[in-house]
Amino acid sequence: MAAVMEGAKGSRRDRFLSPVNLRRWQTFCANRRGYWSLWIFLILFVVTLFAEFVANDRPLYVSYDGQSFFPVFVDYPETRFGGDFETSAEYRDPFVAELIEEKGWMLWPLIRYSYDTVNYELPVPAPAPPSAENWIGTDDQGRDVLARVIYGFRISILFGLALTVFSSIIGVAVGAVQGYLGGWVDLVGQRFLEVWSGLPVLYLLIILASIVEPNFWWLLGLMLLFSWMSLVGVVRAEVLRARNLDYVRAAAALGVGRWTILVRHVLPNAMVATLTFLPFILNGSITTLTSLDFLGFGLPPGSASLGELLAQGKQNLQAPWLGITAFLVLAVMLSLLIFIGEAVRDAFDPRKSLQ
Amino acid sequence: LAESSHGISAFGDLKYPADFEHFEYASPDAIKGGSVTLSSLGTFDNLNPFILKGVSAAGAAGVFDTLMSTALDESSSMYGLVAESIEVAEDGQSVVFRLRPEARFHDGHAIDAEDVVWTFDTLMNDGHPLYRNYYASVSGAEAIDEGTVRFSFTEAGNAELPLIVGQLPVLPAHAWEEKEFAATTLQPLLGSGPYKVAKVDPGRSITYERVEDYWARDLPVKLGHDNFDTLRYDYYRDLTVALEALKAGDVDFRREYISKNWATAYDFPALAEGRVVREEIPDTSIQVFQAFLFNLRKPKYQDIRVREALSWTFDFEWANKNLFYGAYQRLQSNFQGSELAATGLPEGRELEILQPFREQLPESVFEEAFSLPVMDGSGNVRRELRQAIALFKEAGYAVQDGVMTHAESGEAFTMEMIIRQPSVEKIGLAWRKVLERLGIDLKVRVIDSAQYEKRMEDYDFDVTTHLWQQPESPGNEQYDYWHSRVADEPGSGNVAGIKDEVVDAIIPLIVNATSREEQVAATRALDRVLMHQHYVLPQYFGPTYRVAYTNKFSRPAIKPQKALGFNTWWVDPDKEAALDN
Amino acid sequence: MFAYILRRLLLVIPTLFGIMILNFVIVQAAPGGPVEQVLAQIKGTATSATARVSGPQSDTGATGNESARGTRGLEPELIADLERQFGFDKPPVERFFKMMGDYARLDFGESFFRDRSVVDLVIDKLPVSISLGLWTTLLVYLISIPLGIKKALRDGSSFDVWTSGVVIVGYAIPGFLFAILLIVLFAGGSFLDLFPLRGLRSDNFDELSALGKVLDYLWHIALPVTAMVIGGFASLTMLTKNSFLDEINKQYVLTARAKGLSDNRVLYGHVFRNAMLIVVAGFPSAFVSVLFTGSLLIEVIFSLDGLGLLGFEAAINRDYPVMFGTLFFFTLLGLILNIVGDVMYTVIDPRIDFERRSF
Amino acid sequence: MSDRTVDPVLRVTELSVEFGNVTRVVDRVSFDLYAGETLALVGESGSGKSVTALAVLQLLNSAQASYPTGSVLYRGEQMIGASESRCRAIRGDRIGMIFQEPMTSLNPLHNIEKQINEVLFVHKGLDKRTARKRTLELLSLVGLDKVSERLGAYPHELSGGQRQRVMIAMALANEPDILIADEPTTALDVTVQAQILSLLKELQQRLGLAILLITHDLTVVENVADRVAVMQSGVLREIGDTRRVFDQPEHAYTRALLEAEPHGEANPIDLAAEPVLEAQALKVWFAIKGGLLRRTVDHVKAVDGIDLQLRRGETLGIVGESGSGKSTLAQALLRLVPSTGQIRFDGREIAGLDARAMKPLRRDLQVVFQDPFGSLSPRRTVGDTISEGLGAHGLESDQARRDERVQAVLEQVGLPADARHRFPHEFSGGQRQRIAVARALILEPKVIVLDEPTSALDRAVQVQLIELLRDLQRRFGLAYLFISHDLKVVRAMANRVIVMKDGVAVEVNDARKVFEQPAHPYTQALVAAATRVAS
Ligand SMILES: Nc1ncnc2c1ncn2[C@@H]1O[C@H](COP(=O)(O)OP(=O)(O)OP(=O)(O)O)[C@@H](O)[C@H]1O
Ligand SMILES: Nc1ncnc2c1ncn2[C@@H]1O[C@H](COP(=O)(O)OP(=O)(O)OP(=O)(O)O)[C@@H](O)[C@H]1O
Ligand SMILES: [Mg+2]
Ligand SMILES: [Mg+2]
Repeated sequence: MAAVMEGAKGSRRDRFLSPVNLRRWQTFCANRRGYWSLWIFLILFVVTLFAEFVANDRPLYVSYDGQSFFPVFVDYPETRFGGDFETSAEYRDPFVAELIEEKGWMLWPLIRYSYDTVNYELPVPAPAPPSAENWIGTDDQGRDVLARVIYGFRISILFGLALTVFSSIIGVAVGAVQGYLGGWVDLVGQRFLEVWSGLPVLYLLIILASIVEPNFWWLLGLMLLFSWMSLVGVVRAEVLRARNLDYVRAAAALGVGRWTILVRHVLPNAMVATLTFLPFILNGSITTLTSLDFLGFGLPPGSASLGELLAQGKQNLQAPWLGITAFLVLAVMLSLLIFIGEAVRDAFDPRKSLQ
Repeated sequence: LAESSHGISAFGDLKYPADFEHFEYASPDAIKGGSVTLSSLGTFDNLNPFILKGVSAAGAAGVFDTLMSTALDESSSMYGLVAESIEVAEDGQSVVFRLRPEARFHDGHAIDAEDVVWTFDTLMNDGHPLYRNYYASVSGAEAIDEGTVRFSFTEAGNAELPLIVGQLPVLPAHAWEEKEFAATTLQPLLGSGPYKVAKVDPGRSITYERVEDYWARDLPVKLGHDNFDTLRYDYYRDLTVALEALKAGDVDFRREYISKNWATAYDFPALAEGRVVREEIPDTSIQVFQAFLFNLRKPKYQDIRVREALSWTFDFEWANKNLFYGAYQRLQSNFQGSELAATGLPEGRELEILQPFREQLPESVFEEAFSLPVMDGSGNVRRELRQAIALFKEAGYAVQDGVMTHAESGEAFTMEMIIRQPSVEKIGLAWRKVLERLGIDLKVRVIDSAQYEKRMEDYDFDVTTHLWQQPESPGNEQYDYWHSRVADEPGSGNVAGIKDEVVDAIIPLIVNATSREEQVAATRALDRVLMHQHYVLPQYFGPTYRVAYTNKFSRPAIKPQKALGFNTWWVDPDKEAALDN
Repeated sequence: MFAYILRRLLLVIPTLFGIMILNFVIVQAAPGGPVEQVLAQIKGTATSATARVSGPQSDTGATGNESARGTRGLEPELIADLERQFGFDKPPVERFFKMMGDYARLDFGESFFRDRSVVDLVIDKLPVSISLGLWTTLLVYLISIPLGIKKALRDGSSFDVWTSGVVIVGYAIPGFLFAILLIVLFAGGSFLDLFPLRGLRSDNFDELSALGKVLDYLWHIALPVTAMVIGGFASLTMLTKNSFLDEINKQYVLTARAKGLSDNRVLYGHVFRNAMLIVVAGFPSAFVSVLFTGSLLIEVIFSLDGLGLLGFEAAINRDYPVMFGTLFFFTLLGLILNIVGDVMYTVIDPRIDFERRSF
Repeated sequence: MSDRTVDPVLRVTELSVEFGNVTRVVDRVSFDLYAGETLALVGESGSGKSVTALAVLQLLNSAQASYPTGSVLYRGEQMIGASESRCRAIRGDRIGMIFQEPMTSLNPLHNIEKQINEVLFVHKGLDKRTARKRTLELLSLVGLDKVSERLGAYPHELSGGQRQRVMIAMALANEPDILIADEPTTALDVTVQAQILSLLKELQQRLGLAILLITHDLTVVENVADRVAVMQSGVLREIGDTRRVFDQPEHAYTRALLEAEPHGEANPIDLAAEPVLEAQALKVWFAIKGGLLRRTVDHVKAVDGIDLQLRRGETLGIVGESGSGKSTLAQALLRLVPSTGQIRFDGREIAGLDARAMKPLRRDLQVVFQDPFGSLSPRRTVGDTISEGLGAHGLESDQARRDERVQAVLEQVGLPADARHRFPHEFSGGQRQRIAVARALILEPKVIVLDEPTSALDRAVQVQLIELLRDLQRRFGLAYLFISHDLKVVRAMANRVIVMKDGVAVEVNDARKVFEQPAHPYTQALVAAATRVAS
């Protein structure tokens, strides 16, 4: 009986994490840098994911006249609180604030600015330096930099992650197939790639911008059309090499299907390169978004974006907090990702997973 | 035949008599000498500024003399330069210039009538298309004799035509015999002007040197002008870097167009030590009129109440204070900074012009001086928004579910602003924030200039920012700016698509004015109508020239009224010597 | 292999054709063409291609060069005239085949706006691009690879940590911001005025001695190249490190060590070639991209006229001949380098072939 | 021969090695090695022989391995903890090492010349020409043919035996004081083996070379070793003069080791059984590329027209000169290298089948590669590798059942069950070989091609494996294509034997006939050499 229990327990844990994966996880954790980076990154990611609750120009909760309001979720017209306008209330407006405070109270998020909230009460012309009100200052339109960074980080990371995930999947798949099959598939595929990469991205952007207002999804789609190509070459090279290795032949002799061989035996060789590139691809996606903003083909003006912050940093050398903030955000993000990437690499290195 | 004169103005009222010695704003005591470096943005690959191709070098026009020279302290007067005198035919169908016998090209060749004719023909045929447009009403030029040339016009009585002909540069026909005019060149061109090209480093810099024996050097129109021995333009690609060049002492003179830089970037050692001077010089010329422009072809903008309501939403004062360091002033007129601008209530001739149209005009034209809403700069515009909402209500709009909606059609009121200059983005976005509170979604789109041009030509836009450079002496261009007959022609200057009978009726009065007074009255009437109709929403202007320069210049006591007049400045040897120590 | 190379060379032609045709179609579809560009110029509403990059020139829309009477509407004949001038009176298909015909005769045409042949323009810009591209690529490779190897050897050590930090920070610094910073610090008038602000050589370059010329050249490219390389180390260093880590435990490395080889000899003589397949084979294309696209902002900031700027301006200004011409050059070069890259694979690793594999 | 009164050239005392601070794989091993003597290190597979050898040269990965006790003195100089530069000066110059797995031990991207030259450059500072001359000389000394042509060859273009000889040449290049030879002759046919052994002898006499010979081949030990050390589970069980150890083994393990001997006869075959694998006129030619554009200039005719037939329940032995095309033939039969000619499996023509059509057949046609290390994915655990075939053929979808089968087969080949969670590099050569066998066995195929499956196994395991194979054959009628240099093993397994030389079959006959009345001169030489070695 006890033995059965024992077995059941063992297998459940096995199912959760096989001994190998357990060892991989331990190796991952053994790389302290990577481990902590993962945590920090996750925290930042989750916090920014809920940016609306951290930085917003609407209170989280309003108690007015004995009733409860949740402005973060619902647009209440100003008239609801006895104001003039039938449009969504501007809670930062002293007039509105007074109206509400007369008959109730408001619970504000930590930062009382959203990415596009203008601080109308700046003591100096924008960009205003860091102060108690705007912790890392405002940009050149009087908007709170911290709030913009939080939202910008979110949009950048989401954009970057989406682009990286999709383009890596496509890129790795295409590179692997071409390298593995070789012959005409490779020859024609590569030519297709060359033609494809020759497309005038700038013009496509211009055309896109003339048809629709470019938004997150449009840009993601358009960038995806091209970004996947960056991994193809690397993966193809590794696969071209790895397909000649003995153990690939051995797997073939076992009767393992060619695609399974590709995935299980050949691709892991390309993994090092891929893993190394991933943080850079992610950062590259963010920079792409940045440079699009820079050239005016990016997100609609006014959107929270790190790119805009960078551009402002350049144009406002007298306001170093702009450039420094943008730089720090990028540097931190990149470092975290690279450290995580290294730890993942370690985890999958059989020779590392010993201790 | 009309009598010949040493100068010409649209209405014949010349400030300087035939025997004047020099322009008031130029000093005969100016010292010739010194070398000056200026910065220029971009690049160049061409020394011929008259053709379409290539990017011509800064200052390239200084190598050539024009028939006449513009007086910078009168509204529309020109005095003979290459031409000794000018004579407008009685019927107004032609004009005759008599050339100065002493006029010389740099190679010593005399400038003769053939050169003028050749220049005109060449510019019209091979020159930049701009000339064909500009001289569209000039039917031809002919040499009467060696020193006399006549231009004929396709229309009579247009006082502007002799003036624009007077702006014609004169090029040496003999130097062009072997060369193709329309091709770009980096070979210095032969001219007759105060400067000639000394050194070219394509795309990077160009250096001019003063022509020592310049034939016109002592002419009244040139006396005290063009004093620097060498004038060099260095090209920079980036503005920030160009500013650094001033700081590093690589550049001698710079005009600042960005208030933020003016307020924050000018605290470098050279300035503190007094080696560089930073100065604001009042700009007394007519201002570029810059305004948000609504596409009146769209029904939603045809209601004056809507347009007026929108003017209550643009918080210039806050923007000026917080975005521009308070550097700017609100434009109140199409002709800001000039007597042509309508002020107060209409009176006299202006009232007379407007009176017949009382029915078609808003009452405010006669009852109120035009003014734009002035906000307190706090960003709190509740009062103004109430006004705006009231107007929108009148116009049949109401806020539904937080969106400004037309009560009848149920259509949401949204706006899309296309802009080509990134600089406008900021105020567009600030405006957007205010409009949001009215339930109006303003989309701001920045697009490249070819696309912008295409959309403007097709009038495929909603709101944009447009600039009008109004001349000191308005004329024919007013048809193109405002007249209903061009409103639907693709690519016209009436971008807004104004179709206003009153405007249509006033424009001929301006064009055909026979005196400055009449011109001023009619123009004011036009200005007043345009402003009160809220066809456009004026933005702002900078009332000063912001300049910073090496502390080695002196300048005449009197500044030209219509320009900064840098070419009347000179390098003061004493100051320059002081710099070196 | 010979057959393979031949096949590849032959395939260059249809590939190029495909690229050109696709580009042609897309460019036709974009709103606004050269005619509009000229019109904007005539009206004085044209904004410079690099306006966004170099920052607004003015708070107001005005920059003081509006022509007083230029803003009037344009006659339709003028537009028709312009269209004729640019060849737009002919149908697109005809234009395309004419262009391809010209290209086949190695005639790349003339710029719409610049009155220079495309070839001349490209040749003009080459020194800048090659200077930046070559030095950047060289520096990056020469520093990153040894650094990456060293990091692999000392994986996990404090050396590894701080060098990672440095290269990552370098990567995260936006090149253009760094460039501006360099200018302000080392070339402006506020701090140190040690380096020139712009260009590739001094005015008096021709009068300098040979050594003087070299020094002058180095003096000029110091800042731009610094700004360009700063971000280039990270990916290559990390790639090198990780590939080495992967390879360094293999059996043949043990053999090499058993031979008594020095560490460097083991690393550079044995592991390098195995680990560096991607890095080495990627070199040509990395070079091309640095050459042609990587440096737009740096070119703008240091007022250097290179190919990146040329291509970008041509695209924004709708200077089609220059656009297609440069596109043609770049793709041709890219295609050839791709072939070189593939051949390099087989040189580096003789086991590699490109044949079909049936398992 | 050796003078044991002087100090030993190598003195190992109380040496222990641990991996990851937990597994002690070498435990307090001590031995001396004197100039001019041969010390044979024998013992069960996985007993720590190779690790000991690596420890002597300080080649174990310091991040993973540690030395809790002991010292290694080379001519009185402590090697453990010695500076890298000191170790380097000794390695390759004073102490040469032949690695156990020649197939994976050569740099795949360097040609032969470069790899051998390098040792000469580094320690002797030879110039290119002299180095080349010496390399050529070395290669012919180790019995490689067409030496000058082979200089430019890359390892993957060589057969297992050829690579092994390259390794030997490399180790001997600088005429070291000590040669550590870890299974130096496993991939060599008997004639070449004899040649190599006499070469070593000769060197020993001429230069006083001391040899630490690690091998499973007790015949060789008996013939060449002065002393024998026996290891088991990381412990040195016994050390003594060869004769003494062989005649009066002290330790029980030694006795067991010596007694184990492949014996018995091949299973009788049913002559009426239908052939499962047939080949006709099978040819594999490798192109030789030359010139700048790498055009084909000539061919290596690795397999040049072979006919063979393998019946159900039969074992077909393939013996032959190293480099004669045995492995290539095996791969061609498995359709792993492109070949011409016909191959029929189970009555079906398979020469033209594509990968998809081949797949179901592969379940019944399995292989054990000559190079077990190379044939195992380094990033996959042994368990994954072994069970992969099950997954590929959809045999055991239940995870737990699959795991059980893996454990069972591991046990059959004599490996512990927990081996399945480890990675290939954590095993000894013989263990890896057994993993490769396990991978083939788990599918219960009809035919297994075994390319040197026992070369790295100690006698006891060898016997166990052979018993296992024979047992399976008896029970399930398996057919084996058995490639080996070890004629004893062939004899114990094969019904018929093909003798290959230069890509062709010089003799095909019943096993007994081949061994007792060899017809072809090459076979005669081979058998003669084998008996000579044995006596
Ligand atoms: N890197 C490693 N990590 C963990 N264990 C290892 C490692 N290398 C070897 N071992 C273990 O050490 C033991 C001794 O290995 P070694 O290679 O010395 O055996 P061997 O005596 O040479 O056997 P064989 O005759 O099979 O080659 C084996 O049980 C093996 O599993
Ligand atoms: N890819 C290749 N390119 C060129 N020649 C090759 C290639 N593979 C093998 N050869 C040559 O083919 C011949 C046969 O090699 P094979 O591996 O079949 O020999 P073998 O009989 O298995 O020898 P061993 O007993 O040493 O393993 C050898 O001479 C080898 O050099
Ligand atoms: Mg071993
Ligand atoms: Mg073999």
